Amino acid sequence: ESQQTTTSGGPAASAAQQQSAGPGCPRSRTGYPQVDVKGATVGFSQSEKEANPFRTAETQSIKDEAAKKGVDLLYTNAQSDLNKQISDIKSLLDRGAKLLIVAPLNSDGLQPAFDAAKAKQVPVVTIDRKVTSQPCTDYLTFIGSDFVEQGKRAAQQMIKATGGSGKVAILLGASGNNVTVDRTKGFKDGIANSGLQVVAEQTGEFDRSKGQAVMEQLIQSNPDITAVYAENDEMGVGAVTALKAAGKTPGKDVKVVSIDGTRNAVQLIADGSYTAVVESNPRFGPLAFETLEKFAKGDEIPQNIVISDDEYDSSNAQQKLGNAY
Amino acid sequence: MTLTATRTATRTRWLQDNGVYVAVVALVLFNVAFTANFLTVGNFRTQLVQAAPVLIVALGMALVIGTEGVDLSVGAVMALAAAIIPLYLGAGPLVAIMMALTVGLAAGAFNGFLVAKVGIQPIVATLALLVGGRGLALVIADGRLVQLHDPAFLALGTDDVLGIPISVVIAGLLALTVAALTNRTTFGRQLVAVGGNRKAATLAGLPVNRVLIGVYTICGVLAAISGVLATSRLAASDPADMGLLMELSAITAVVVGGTPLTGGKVRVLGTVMGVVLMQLVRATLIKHNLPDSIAQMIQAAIIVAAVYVARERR
Amino acid sequence: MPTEPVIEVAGVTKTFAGVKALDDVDFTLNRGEIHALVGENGAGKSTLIKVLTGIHSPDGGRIARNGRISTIYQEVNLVPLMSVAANLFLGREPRNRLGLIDRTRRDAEAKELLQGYGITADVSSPLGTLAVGEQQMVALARAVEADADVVIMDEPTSSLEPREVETLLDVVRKLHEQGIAIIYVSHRMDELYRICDTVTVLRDGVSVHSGPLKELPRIELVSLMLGRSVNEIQKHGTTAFGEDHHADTLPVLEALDLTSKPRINNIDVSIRPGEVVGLAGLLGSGRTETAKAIIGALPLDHGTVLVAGKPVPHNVKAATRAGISMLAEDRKTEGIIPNLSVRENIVLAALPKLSRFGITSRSKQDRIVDAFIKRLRIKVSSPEQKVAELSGGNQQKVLLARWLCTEPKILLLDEPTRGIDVGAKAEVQALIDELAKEGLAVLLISSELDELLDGADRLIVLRDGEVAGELEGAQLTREHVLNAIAAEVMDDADGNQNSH
Amino acid sequence: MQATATRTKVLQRQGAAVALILMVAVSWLVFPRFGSLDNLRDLALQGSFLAVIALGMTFVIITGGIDLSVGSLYALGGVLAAWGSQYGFLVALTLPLLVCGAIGFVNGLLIARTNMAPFIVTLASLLFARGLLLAITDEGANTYQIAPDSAFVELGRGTVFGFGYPIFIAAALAVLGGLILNRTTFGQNVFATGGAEQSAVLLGVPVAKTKIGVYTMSGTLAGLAGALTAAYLQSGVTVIGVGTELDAIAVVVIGGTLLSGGMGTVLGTVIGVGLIKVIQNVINQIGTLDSNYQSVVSGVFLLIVVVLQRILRR
Ligand SMILES: Nc1ncnc2c1ncn2[C@@H]1O[C@H](COP(=O)(O)OP(=O)(O)OP(=O)(O)O)[C@@H](O)[C@H]1O
Ligand SMILES: Nc1ncnc2c1ncn2[C@@H]1O[C@H](COP(=O)(O)OP(=O)(O)OP(=O)(O)O)[C@@H](O)[C@H]1O
Ligand SMILES: [Mg+2]
Ligand SMILES: [Mg+2]
Repeated sequence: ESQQTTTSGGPAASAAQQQSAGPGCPRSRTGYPQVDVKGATVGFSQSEKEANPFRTAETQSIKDEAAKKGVDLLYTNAQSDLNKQISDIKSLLDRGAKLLIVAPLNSDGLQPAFDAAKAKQVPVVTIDRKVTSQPCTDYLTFIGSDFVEQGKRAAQQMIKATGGSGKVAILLGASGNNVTVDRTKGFKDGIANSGLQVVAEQTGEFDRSKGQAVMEQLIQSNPDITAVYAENDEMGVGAVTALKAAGKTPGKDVKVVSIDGTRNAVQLIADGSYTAVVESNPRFGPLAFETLEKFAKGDEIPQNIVISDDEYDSSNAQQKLGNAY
Repeated sequence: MTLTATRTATRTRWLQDNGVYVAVVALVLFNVAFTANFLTVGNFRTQLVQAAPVLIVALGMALVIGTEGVDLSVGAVMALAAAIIPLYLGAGPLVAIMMALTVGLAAGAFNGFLVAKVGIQPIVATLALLVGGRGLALVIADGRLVQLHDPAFLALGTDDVLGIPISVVIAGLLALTVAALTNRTTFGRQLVAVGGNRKAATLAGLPVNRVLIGVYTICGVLAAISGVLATSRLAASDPADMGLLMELSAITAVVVGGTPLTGGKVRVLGTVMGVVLMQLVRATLIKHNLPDSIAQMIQAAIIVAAVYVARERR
Repeated sequence: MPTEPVIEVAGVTKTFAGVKALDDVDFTLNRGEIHALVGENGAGKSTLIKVLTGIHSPDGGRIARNGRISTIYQEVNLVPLMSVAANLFLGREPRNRLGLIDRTRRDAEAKELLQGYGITADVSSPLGTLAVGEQQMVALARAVEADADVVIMDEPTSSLEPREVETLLDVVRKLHEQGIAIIYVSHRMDELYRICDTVTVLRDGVSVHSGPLKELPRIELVSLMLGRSVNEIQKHGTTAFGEDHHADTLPVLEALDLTSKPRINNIDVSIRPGEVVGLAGLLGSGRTETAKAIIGALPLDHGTVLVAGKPVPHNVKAATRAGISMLAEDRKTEGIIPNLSVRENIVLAALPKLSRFGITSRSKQDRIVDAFIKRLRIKVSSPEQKVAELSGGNQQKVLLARWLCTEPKILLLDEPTRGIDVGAKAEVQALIDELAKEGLAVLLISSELDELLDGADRLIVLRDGEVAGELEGAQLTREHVLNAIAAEVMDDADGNQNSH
Repeated sequence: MQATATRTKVLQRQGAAVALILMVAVSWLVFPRFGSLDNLRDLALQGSFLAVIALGMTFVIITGGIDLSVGSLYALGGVLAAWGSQYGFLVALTLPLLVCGAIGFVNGLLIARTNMAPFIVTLASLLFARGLLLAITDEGANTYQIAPDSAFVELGRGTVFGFGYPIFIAAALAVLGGLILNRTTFGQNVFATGGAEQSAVLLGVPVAKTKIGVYTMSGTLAGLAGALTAAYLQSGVTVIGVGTELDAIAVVVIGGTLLSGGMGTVLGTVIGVGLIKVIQNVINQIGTLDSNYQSVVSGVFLLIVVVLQRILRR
């Protein structure tokens, strides 16, 4: 597959080779009208403020691709408020969106919005976060990473770096968030048969300063920690700051692995004070619009389009730095 | 009988005044006994460094609360300060810091103006800045976290003076200043009088508006200082998360420290201890690796217990 | 007369943080009697009442109540933001068939009821918009209508003017005729002698005398209250004011054409150094407003205030700096800072003077505070005592001290002796005299005619926010003043009496 | 003159209503989509959840208190309803009311009987309720789903003329709340408690009971709002309700209820909800606004409304 790059740098998300089997979804089964992407009114509902690199890159990618495809893009931002996202989606429909791309705030709770789209026969592509509703009926398909898989890959990186033994501290994401749940599960499953032992798991709320503060406490109470798994890069970077301040050498005495692929974290790998980062690619624009085009043509759309995420470690961080966001 | 009654009364009174100190001592003892590696220099250092920014905000908050007000915008002001830093860091850390403090001063003066001159109730007046301020910070920073590299600026967050972290020294000096301000200056006594009975203070010819604007301005500047220190410690300007929910932490610390929300009284040492107590609680919960759910419930219980002991009897 | 007790108190003790407010007090109230409860400020009268009504629980002793008690507390205790009618019927509102409050009926009944007390205000407006005296009448109406066996009145007349006092005394007599027992607290001797049957005297929390009132000469009653022998108490008139003051210089204060519609209109006031000018008028005639206008606490439509010929900007700070001070009428809400100590309350207005570069000087403060506590004889356990713990009279003295600290040229006194016991009152009055002699210009507002007549050198009479006349010298008699104060109103009252 | 006076009075008391009418009129003219039936239906539905919470907050604020726990209780109520829905409609509806009502009751008890500040007590229950929520969802890992065809979902999703049931429930509660506030003894006690607490005690008002009553009511209503939301979303979402307490306080105050207590109306609160939701909707109608600017605009709007109100009241 040819690699598309976006203006926000780095390769766009591409579908992984291995896709989970399952019945595809042709337009004929939905009975939805054919809408040509070019010139169509497309709604994009973003879930959170573009205050973190992931969201910035995600929105940018959708906007860029929309411009490229010549669509009329309507955009809303739910400001982390679930009820607002439902309203947003309804208002997008009301304003004439014929196709929808949604970055769900949460896996659950968007049913009323999907029902409204269904009533207007508007296909919905959800990106980055999978929802619990029915694909093909409630929404068309999900494009995004497999968070459990990301956790597992982080575990593999960790095992590789530590030789499979040592004491790990986990910096959890925000409580109640299903990304946190999945990345924790994947990681714990991944280290289950190794000699790695989880000595602490505390939430850093996906926030750099909280990650730093929690890490500072953990270093004091568990001076023998040899590895840190952070469920996003921000907390990982915070942990690095804390480790350095405590006189440790992150990347050496304490291995740090996290998930995302932000520029700051990848730079730290290149600098030698970070172990590895499992990517979570936010550049969904090209794939999302491509999927909508295929749908219009009448192709079968798979239930899930899991994207292939990259990995950064000391071997490739320097040359792939441009891919980080 | 009367004697025992008086003795009990004296004892409750004492506990009421000193409850927060007792709680801090109790928690320290608990940690010494049950927390691994608690009695180390590094650990105390960590607790102080983490408590410093909260303390600085809480000092300003205590003054505002003394005037029977409250400032919900402190977290947003911290974010504004954080957003300003990278814009001016090119011109040197001193310029950047001065600019950040100026913004805090302006934000505080604006709050004070709304409360004193327009006559809007403090919660609402500062709520507007809480809602809008962080947005403004994000607009200024174009919504981005910016990694900082200026070594002089970062030294603020990492270096020591006489073996004590700079931020802790600054927080300590500010605490002393605020204590002197409240107890030893005209402004401080007027502040407490305004909080105790604003109508009477007005009729007594006190410069009520000036005092109110002054207090909110001080609170704004202190929040900005805290934002600057937290930013340098983080080695990044992060307006999205800087100072999030700081208003609640600061108010909690002030009230737990024995300053009543009804105004007319400011306890500076109590506030310091309130901050230390809440810091120790958080540290204890993390060090014992309690899940978030239990941790939040325990914090709730400790807040209630501390305030229950220090409450004013009818 | 049957002497069946409705309230019996034996050996009651109540202590507040070290202060013994009541010490082994016995007290009996018989059915149908009007019982005067007297004593100096802080003697424990209000505390005894609160113990009787169950607001405070005593530390020791026995209380037997035999019937329903209804109370009018010392400070007006109603809810200012609620309507007059809602206040009147709070807790026993008339209801419609659905069990909901019938507001139309409530308002109608309230209106009718209050007319009996001479109040014609709109019953659906917030109580707070009424003058203090009117509020007190509403409180009275509420207490009386509550179907009680005992009515307790704690200084009910302290904020009433003469005409309203008469209305109140009429109500008391009516209750008496219905066989209701009454406890009546007042510092006004003549009222007590006019209506009360028996008296109990409290001094420092101890009951020092209980018995029939008529047989007790006034001078003896006062000596019991103060705890000094009869001989010791100098015989003086109803007030402690001395001679007129000599004031022949130019006015130090000139307030011209003060107008703040609709409260006050074209009011002129001028006072010379050493002169005491009285402001007379009915409740709501605009006396407080006038004083507030002078000190700059009331927004003006127009008008100027000159101190020593120089115009003063219209705000409290500027006025204070120019040498004007005002003792507010309502010391609880506009006077004391309850959380602060006596010392801090006294030095409050003078703080800038007692500081250097904004840093306060404790020794300077202590010196001045000690001096004033001695001079005004303020009863405190220490200057560091919380002012909220003082009795009303002592709080008033603290406020006076606050103003005297600032060494003002002009002193505006709004009801300076309200709710103050005879001893303290005499002291305050003597103090006003003394201050005037020292050259202060004093504006004295009082609802007590005697106080005005004796104390003031000149009287400005207000009616409906306008100057209705100025009286001086020989004109300063009861008749003249009453005529000027309330010409029409008195006519009205006469008319009413005729139709009885 | 009389007429002018009356007119100013109406304007003063209905400042929020006037603002709302203006906002709606302008939006209608400027944004063609604003007036569409679909948009209005959604506006009303979104407003109804907040209105239910704000109704309880209105009572609390009139007593001179504040309830910061409603956001957490809202989320907790939703989770409990979703969990309870497996045992049928009745459990799904009553469980959140009982649990959240009980937490509200404890709030009231602590505030009324121990003289602790409402701000701090309810801040503690904000933490407690969040902790409890995390505890019953396995630290947020479990989201309970509600069967799409259950009667309980109908409660949230059913419509009359396209208008959702929650709208009618909120409207009915608002009417009931208005009656309770103005036409019952409890309502009068609420006003008296907030207007002058000391006096209210002397007037024989059961102040403590009244306070316990309003906090229980506030908790229960927050739980109900959560249950309705869960029914609407078909699941007990754990991440909702953060900051909802501030929204509720804002709408109550915008509606003209005095934060210092003693005065307020239910209608005002409903209008306040309308204003906030219309502002949010208009921001969406503009469409192109950068997400960071959105909160700036909200903050500025909030400021304009409260300043206008303040100026009108003079
Ligand atoms: N709540 C309180 N806390 C502390 N001390 C109090 C309290 N209430 C009253 N006291 C003290 O108890 C004593 C008696 O006060 P009380 O109010 O009963 O006097 P009083 O006779 O009614 O005086 P006044 O004529 O001024 O109203 C005073 O010394 C007063 O300072
Ligand atoms: N805050 C207020 N709002 C509306 N009207 C008021 C207010 N304060 C006073 N008034 C009215 O203004 C008029 C003048 O009141 P003021 O208190 O000046 O009377 P006064 O002569 O000083 O009587 P008092 O003996 O009560 O001091 C009265 O009719 C009163 O009802
Ligand atoms: Mg008394
Ligand atoms: Mg007056």
